[in-house]
Amino acid sequence: MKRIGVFVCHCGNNIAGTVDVKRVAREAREMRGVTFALDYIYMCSEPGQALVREKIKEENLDAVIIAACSPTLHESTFRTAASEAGLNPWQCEIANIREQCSWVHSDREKATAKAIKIVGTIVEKTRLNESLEPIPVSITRKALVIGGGIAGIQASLDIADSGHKVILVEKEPSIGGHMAQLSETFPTLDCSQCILTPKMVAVGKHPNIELMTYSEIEQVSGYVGNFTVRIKRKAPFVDWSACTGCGICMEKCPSKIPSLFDRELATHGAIYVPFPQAVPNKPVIEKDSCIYFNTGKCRLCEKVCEIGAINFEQEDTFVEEEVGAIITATGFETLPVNDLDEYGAGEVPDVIDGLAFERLLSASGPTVGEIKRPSDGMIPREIVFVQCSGSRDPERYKPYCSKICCMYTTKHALLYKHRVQDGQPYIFYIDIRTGGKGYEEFYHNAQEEEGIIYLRGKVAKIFRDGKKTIVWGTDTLTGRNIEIAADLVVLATAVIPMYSTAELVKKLRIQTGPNGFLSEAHPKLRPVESINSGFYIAGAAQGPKDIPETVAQASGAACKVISLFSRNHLEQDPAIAWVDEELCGGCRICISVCPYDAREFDEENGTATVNEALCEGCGSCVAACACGATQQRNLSDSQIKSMVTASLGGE
Amino acid sequence: MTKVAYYPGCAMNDRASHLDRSARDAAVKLGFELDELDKWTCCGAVPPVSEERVMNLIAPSRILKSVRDSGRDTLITICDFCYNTLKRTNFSVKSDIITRKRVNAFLADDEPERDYIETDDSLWKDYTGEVKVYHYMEYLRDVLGYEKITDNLKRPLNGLNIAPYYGCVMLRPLNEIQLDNPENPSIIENFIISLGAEPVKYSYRTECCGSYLSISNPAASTRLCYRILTSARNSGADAIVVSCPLCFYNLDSRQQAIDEAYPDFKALPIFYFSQLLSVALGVEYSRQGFEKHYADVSPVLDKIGGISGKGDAK
Amino acid sequence: MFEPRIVCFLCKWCTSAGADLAGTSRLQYMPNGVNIRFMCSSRVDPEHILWAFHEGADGVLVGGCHPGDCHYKDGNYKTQARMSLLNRLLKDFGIDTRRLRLEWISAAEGMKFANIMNDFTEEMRSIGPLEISPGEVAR
Amino acid sequence: MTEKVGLAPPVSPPIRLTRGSYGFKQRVIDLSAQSIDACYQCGNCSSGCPLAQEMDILPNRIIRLLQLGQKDDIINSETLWICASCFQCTVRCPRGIDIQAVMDTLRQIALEEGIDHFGPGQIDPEQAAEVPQPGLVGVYRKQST
Repeated sequence: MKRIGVFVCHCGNNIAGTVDVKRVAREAREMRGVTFALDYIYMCSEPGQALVREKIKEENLDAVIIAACSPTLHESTFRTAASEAGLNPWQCEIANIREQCSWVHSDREKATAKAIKIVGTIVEKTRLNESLEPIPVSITRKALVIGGGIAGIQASLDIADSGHKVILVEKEPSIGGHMAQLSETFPTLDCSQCILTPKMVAVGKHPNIELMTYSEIEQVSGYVGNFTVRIKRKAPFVDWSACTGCGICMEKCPSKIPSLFDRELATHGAIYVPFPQAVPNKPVIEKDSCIYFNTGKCRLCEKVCEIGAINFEQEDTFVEEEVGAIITATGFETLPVNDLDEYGAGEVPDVIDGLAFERLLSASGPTVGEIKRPSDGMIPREIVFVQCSGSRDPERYKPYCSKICCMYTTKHALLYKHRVQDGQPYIFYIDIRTGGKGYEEFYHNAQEEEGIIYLRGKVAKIFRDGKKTIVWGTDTLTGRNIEIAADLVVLATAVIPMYSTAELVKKLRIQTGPNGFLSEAHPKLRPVESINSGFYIAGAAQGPKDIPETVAQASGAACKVISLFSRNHLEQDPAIAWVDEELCGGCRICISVCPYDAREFDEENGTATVNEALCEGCGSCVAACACGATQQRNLSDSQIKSMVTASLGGE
Repeated sequence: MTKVAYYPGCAMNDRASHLDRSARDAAVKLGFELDELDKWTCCGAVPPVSEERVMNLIAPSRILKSVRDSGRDTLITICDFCYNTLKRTNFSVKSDIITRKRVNAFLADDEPERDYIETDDSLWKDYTGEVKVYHYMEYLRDVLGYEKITDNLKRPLNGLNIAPYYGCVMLRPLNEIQLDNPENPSIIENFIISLGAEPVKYSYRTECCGSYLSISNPAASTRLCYRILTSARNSGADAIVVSCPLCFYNLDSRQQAIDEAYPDFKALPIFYFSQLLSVALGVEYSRQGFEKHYADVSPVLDKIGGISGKGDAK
Repeated sequence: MFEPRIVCFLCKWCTSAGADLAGTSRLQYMPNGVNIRFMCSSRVDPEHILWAFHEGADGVLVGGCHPGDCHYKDGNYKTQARMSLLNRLLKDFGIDTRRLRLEWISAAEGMKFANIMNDFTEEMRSIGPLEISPGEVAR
Repeated sequence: MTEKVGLAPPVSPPIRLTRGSYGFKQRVIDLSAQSIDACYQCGNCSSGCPLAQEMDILPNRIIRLLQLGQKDDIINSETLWICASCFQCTVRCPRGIDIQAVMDTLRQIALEEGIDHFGPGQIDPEQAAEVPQPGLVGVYRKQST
């Protein structure tokens, strides 16, 4: 008979405040197989862990149960402690009496009774637990980075600099992301392109980085250390290996399509590079807008290209790559102005979003840095900025704070004031949030020295009146409504995940939160990892973020990947399926349900087998097995049945 | 005996003559003499704060200049308003060169024989803020030393619980006044200790008494004084000590109006700090002008010992 | 008041994480259910559920990831198919099919988990205890 | 008799902001030498003001109205005459604004505009004989032309 020890944690008052921990320990002592039980104030503390190690030896325990917080928090802590005392780690189990008991109930009697049942359930599981050894798995030391904005660029460079290979996949024709669109960056006002382009060039030239722009992830399979990725390389209809980037094709193209890079404030041809500093600096033909593809006539670009790099026959190609880790850095978009009905629904030409205003400010933008409004090119004298346009509005738009708007709106107003000195900027805000180094000082300066009028209140309605755009707002600080006849209105629209993220996470099988941003494994302690091992996250894809934070997170994710690659091999959880050949009738139902092709058939024996390297331990085949031949290690049917019995309060 | 230049200010001749007299008496007991300026005018009472009002700096500057011209560098004043005005004026003249030039241009008009524009006149010397302005209590603390008071006590105020009241302009604004921490001062507390009495801690010692609103909006002043007096009394004070004539007026005379407005109000004696000082140093009660007080001071005097109201030291 | 006994089979990735979130958010719900954590809802064998009723459970909750979000590609679809078949069997046994609930609760839906536990408990209270002879459910 | 709808003057009309709204504000800045725009409306001046409960517009809101150039609201406010110039707000302002200097400037402008709050005739003669001179000088310098 196994000798089991039960350790009940008080977690200060977190558990002991609601659950009578002494009674739990007392009752646990009476359970089948339990030979020892105690309670202690903080099991996870070093003295608490030492207590576990000490009692394993003193009481000659074969298995231990820690009744404490969720196993996602401290299972590995206690398994390490148990193995230090000579136990097999799979002889250590966690009973979750905090998140799923003490924190969610307030009736002490009932919570204690439930905690006893929870412990009993785990005791039943532990009684029948086997000692297991982790399954070693090799690692492919090559990383995939998805998204070529500043997050993807930084992560790729950090991994590549450590000597590992990186594949950087970007769906647009150039890397650079939104940062390439920005004029100057808060709070230092250094020019965005000046600090970004050297990094873009470094990515293009790095011997360890394979850059795949105009490409998308098609499919991902495998597991940490051993992923197989299928990548679609969209046809640019230009032979990039031949193209010199001279640009004559773009000059001659008769099509005019709105430039997404310039937020539709300018146009470019159907053959284009998104912006002059693009990496790689090679054009693509947008099939939908190309006259030739639509009418069968034109081919002007082909005629002017002296090298003959244009190739209308090109087709999308697919490549398969083996990688060991994947960083998702797909970044953000902003809520379309069209979605904001009360702000003109995109129909008032002089209501634009923050990124469009960045393009107006940018020296390389459509107005060469002169601030001219879209409707008639007039330089606006009265300009209104509206923060929280779609943010912090759980009823109608997005519930969260978009975090960067307070700062970039201040920057916008300040840069506007520098260029239009007799102009008057107004900023409507709900709160000003300036958490960041030098941010509060930047805001103070703008407010105090630059003559920007801050108005505390949400704008109710924006509409056109002749050449003016009327803004109806309020100022709660005076208790009076405010009406401004503006020449231009800039909306700080909510930051949302890049549209392609939703599709991508399904292929990656990683989690997102309710707003579509990538979920981190732990909001505080594991901010750059997905809960699924081998997947890492960086930048605004995880939530609204400014540049310094994005870069820090990208470097953090890169560091996690490098740390993974520095290991000799990985260990896979051995709690997977196995087959009792005596019982197997060879019906092969298990093979049909396995999502990983881990179930195979041994023709010689006429029985099903398990490929241990492929099995992920979901247990689907175990439930499907009609004769009970397939079982899951440490979660067998008999274990589950006694757990069910215990969960209902015993026999 | 050391003579120190003394600017009494306009209230000292009549309405706050008891403040003036007790301060002079105490000084003598402590070995110095308040040497009243030969000629002085009103300082203006409220310091000018708007840029355009340089005019209002002239009177206090003239007073300060006369001290300097008499070859002295120290000026004592007692009234908090005078102190605030003189000190802030001195600060402006000292720290702001434009103000200094403008003020001196006006001062020069006092001496018609001199054409200020032709600056070769060697007799003329701009006033540049050379004089150091002391509050009487500040002089006791920083120049004389409170221990000198303790050493000379004839009638220690043992067993008395005194609540210090700072009011507004004695401490504020900090940059210009630099007398003490405006939120948590200690100068009056330590003064009380030096007399052998116990300072009372209460929450309203730096809250405004209403100042000149006492004239234009007496009801507001009544409310403010009520909460100051009640807080001090509830904290165990036998009396409140002040240094400003207007504070004294508001806290003392206003008790009649407070009594009518607030049924639960109980009177509390108010003293000028100099009265307690001179009493402790052995000056007769009869010289203290207690008859000018509205609130009866005899319970306090009884505690010190001696005949209530008019008793003298043994 | 009748206190129903409920067994909850929760997948580790979504529903159990959602239950943890209910805890970290300090949401309060009725303590009638005890959770058993599986890697995937597709580990739940209909037999486990029948066993639970046999052992005295008044209700059984099976919680998995939302369709399309399964950590193991399509485990939750298998679970759904198995549960609908089981529902037919329950009717044959004379067990009210409301006693078996299949719910998709993501790791972000702590509130949903708490609401379902309250709702399910109330429903079981209104139906009353499961009265069934052991022989009927025996395999 | 029924009243015609819509003829009453608006009680709380919207403030229509334009670039021309700030002349008054600039004058106050010039006279007081205070950085009005530095105020971020924390409200500390009002929370500690001993006379706040007598005021029709709290001190922080005076500054706010000033930021938006709302002269009429300000100079017609009772607040200017209720303020006792105790400097509590000045000492506590986290942005270093000498609010007292602003108040004095506003009083000065109001007096210029002929809003004479407290003339010599208004004093109670009995009180005039008693009150110390700083009070008399103070009230006339702050509150009358």
